[in-house]
Amino acid sequence: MAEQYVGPPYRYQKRSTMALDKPYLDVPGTTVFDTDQAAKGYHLNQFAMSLMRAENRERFKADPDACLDECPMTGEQKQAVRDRDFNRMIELGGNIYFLAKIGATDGLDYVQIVSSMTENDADAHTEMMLNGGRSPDGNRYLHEWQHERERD
Amino acid sequence: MAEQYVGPPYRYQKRSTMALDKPYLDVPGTTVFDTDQAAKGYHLNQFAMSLMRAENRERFKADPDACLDECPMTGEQKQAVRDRDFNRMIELGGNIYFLAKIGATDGLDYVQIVSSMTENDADAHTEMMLNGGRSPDGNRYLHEWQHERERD
Amino acid sequence: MARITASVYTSHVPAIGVAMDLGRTETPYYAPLFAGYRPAREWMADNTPDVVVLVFNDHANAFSLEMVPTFALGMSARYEPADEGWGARPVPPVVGHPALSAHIAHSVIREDFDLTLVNDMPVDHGCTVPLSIMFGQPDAWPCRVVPLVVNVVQYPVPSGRRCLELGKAIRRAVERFDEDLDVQVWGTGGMSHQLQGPRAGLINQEWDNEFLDRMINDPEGQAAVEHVEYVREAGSEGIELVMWLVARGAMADLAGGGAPTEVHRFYHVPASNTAAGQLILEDAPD
Amino acid sequence: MARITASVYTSHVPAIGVAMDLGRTETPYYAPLFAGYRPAREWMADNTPDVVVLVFNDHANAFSLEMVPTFALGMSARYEPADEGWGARPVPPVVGHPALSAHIAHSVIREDFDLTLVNDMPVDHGCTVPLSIMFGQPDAWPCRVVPLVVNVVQYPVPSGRRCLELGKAIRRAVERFDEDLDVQVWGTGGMSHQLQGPRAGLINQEWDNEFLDRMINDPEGQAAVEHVEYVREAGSEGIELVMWLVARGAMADLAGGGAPTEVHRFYHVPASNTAAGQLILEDAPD
Ligand SMILES: [Fe+3]
Ligand SMILES: [Fe+3]
Repeated sequence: MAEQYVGPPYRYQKRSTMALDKPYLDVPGTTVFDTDQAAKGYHLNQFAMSLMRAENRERFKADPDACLDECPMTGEQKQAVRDRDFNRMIELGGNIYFLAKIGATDGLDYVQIVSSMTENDADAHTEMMLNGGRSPDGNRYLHEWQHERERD
Repeated sequence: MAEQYVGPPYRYQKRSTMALDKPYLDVPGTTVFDTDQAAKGYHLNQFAMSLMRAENRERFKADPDACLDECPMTGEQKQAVRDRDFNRMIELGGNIYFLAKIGATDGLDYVQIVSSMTENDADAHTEMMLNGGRSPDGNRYLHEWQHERERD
Repeated sequence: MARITASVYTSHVPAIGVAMDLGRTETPYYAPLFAGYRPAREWMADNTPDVVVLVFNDHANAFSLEMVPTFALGMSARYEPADEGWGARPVPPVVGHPALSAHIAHSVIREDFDLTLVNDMPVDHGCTVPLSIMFGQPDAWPCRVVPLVVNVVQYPVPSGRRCLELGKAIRRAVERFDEDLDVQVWGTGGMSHQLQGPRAGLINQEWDNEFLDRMINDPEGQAAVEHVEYVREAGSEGIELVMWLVARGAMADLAGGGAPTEVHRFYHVPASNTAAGQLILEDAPD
Repeated sequence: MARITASVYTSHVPAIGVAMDLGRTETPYYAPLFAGYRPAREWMADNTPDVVVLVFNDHANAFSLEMVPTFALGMSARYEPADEGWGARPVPPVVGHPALSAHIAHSVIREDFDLTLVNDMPVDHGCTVPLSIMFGQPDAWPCRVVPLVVNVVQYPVPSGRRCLELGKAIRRAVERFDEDLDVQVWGTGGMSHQLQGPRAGLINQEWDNEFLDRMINDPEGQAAVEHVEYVREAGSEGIELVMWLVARGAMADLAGGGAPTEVHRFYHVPASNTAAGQLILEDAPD
């Protein structure tokens, strides 16, 4: 099974289910970090985690390409890191808690990192949160987002 | 509870039981590596495990004191390592699988390491093993060894 | 003998720690949140335990992807605050209780919980932010901590039922511990939040409040709820709420005793990307 | 669908690997041991599985004292032989089956086994010596391996009962796996041996042979035996035998099916400090 859909604001592709029962695949705009994603993103996440050390953060800021070249990530993963495209990193097996250390290295906080994956910038995201956050209504099932696409 | 007894061939002291149920404390000539021993022997064992790396083995052979001084072991533990006194290392929280790497660094095999803790040298130990090993009879309970001591 | 005196439940949002560390608790954004926490701190000042069994998840700080333990119990005398990428929080080290850790390990592994025992680890905001929320900014934390780290990051994660049962086993272990100690169990994380993907920012106030209700009145029912409901209704990181069930499992009513007393309940949106919840349940007297 | 075809039980003494690696299998010391292994190798040549779930313990090679998992499942595509202090064994890398690993992880964690999932680890003699014993010295191992690492080193260790139940859960997981695979479960370690202290060298032939009998006829009874009996009767490292119960738990008779067929049984003293045992049980046909 390979399902494709477009949800705001990113083009987004679901993985095949393989042998595992994955009821969480029909939640829109959401990638559950499971063993398949962990296998895919192992080196990406381990790289991100290396940025826990101040000296590694300094090195990565000074020479990002040198750091990325040392790491056995895929070319796509490296490009997503260079682009700071967190949605793409997550698609490629990243997990937000690991990836947040890339944002931390840039001096970003969680609101800035998280909002970059949505239709909002950080200010609009903060405003949305102050107004009670994103409603679950219309955001529970894939088909709700697919309908939205069809209406567009 | 602090029990003391002497079994062949080493003077040997049992630990207090603390709050845990430790039925294995009444097996003679035997130290079960439990969480208390692990806490006591943490740095000793981690040091021994560092000898998995060939370069660490070379360094330890070249300058044992420098290696030991870097490690936050107790002075007693360091002395036991210097003495290659495996019974003493085990008493101080070592576990045989970790400690074996100290023996490996010296080029010893398991028979040589293990026999050094007994009344036998390696040849006599091998002979005992060829003859069926140490019998469990008389070696199951502390009191069996204490009686033996009293007979001496 | 040791005894369970209360369970405490709280979100552990890193931004809450940052607000305290940077002195921003009285800003318009944070003042309502910290006002809501005040009764909990006052209660805690009068009810400081000797030890907290603090249930939280690691956020890629103590554990890398090399090894992912379902349940990891800290065995150490001391745990340092982790540098999570922004520098370590300026909070005191966490002082452990190795003897109680060892006792819990022996007791619950004998009851078929397959713990990973951790002899050395740093602790991240999952552990230090709840301490800051409950104790403020002392020079040293006023109690010891036994950290229990639950995997809610890499699926498969443990079921709500399994978490509740582990809490019951922890109660049995504590009650057999041979030292006169007041012990609280804290369940942390949540409430609804999603930190990733185009759906990030999801908050479900209705679901969160029903969860709070069920934590008080129907923990066994809540334990039957599947992970996918947490993800769908409370956001991908809302799954952290299963950790509250460990603390709830340690209450007397689930061991045939009386119902706990609700001494505090608070809910606030937002704290950064997250809905912040708080609950204190005092254990029924013997 | 995948199916369990047999369970295999064997000691994993490092010296047996050394004897093979150094070409000493025909010396007077080792010839009787390897003669005894011959029927097992012949059976295996005709019954090579697609995957072995290989149950063993790590001996301070993959896991340091930092983290001690009760049950750790390897999730990787490849596992390198460890350098245990004497240099790495000159044997092929172990090829994993990540999809089956992931399936087992999801299945047994859902059944309340609190696994630690390991995405990267070397494998020591506990894993490679059984492969050498059963397959000789090929350029590549003839099947894939899912390593299951059991803590039998730092107490508390899991009970025999828990190990047996894990084996049952692994059978259920394998039978639900959506690929046509023959799977064997191997339980390794033991038999009686003690590698430390003045009592080192203990061998209990009577107890070992009764253990072999009970592995065939009364695994549920054997699962009730306490750790201290293993230590007292079979030596401190004899506790490794609890791992045989994981393999035994995967047989059909414990899931309501027919009794397994004993195709091979062998016992020999000594191999280095250890009593070497071997057993092969074919699963009952459906
Ligand atoms: Fe969290
Ligand atoms: Fe072994």
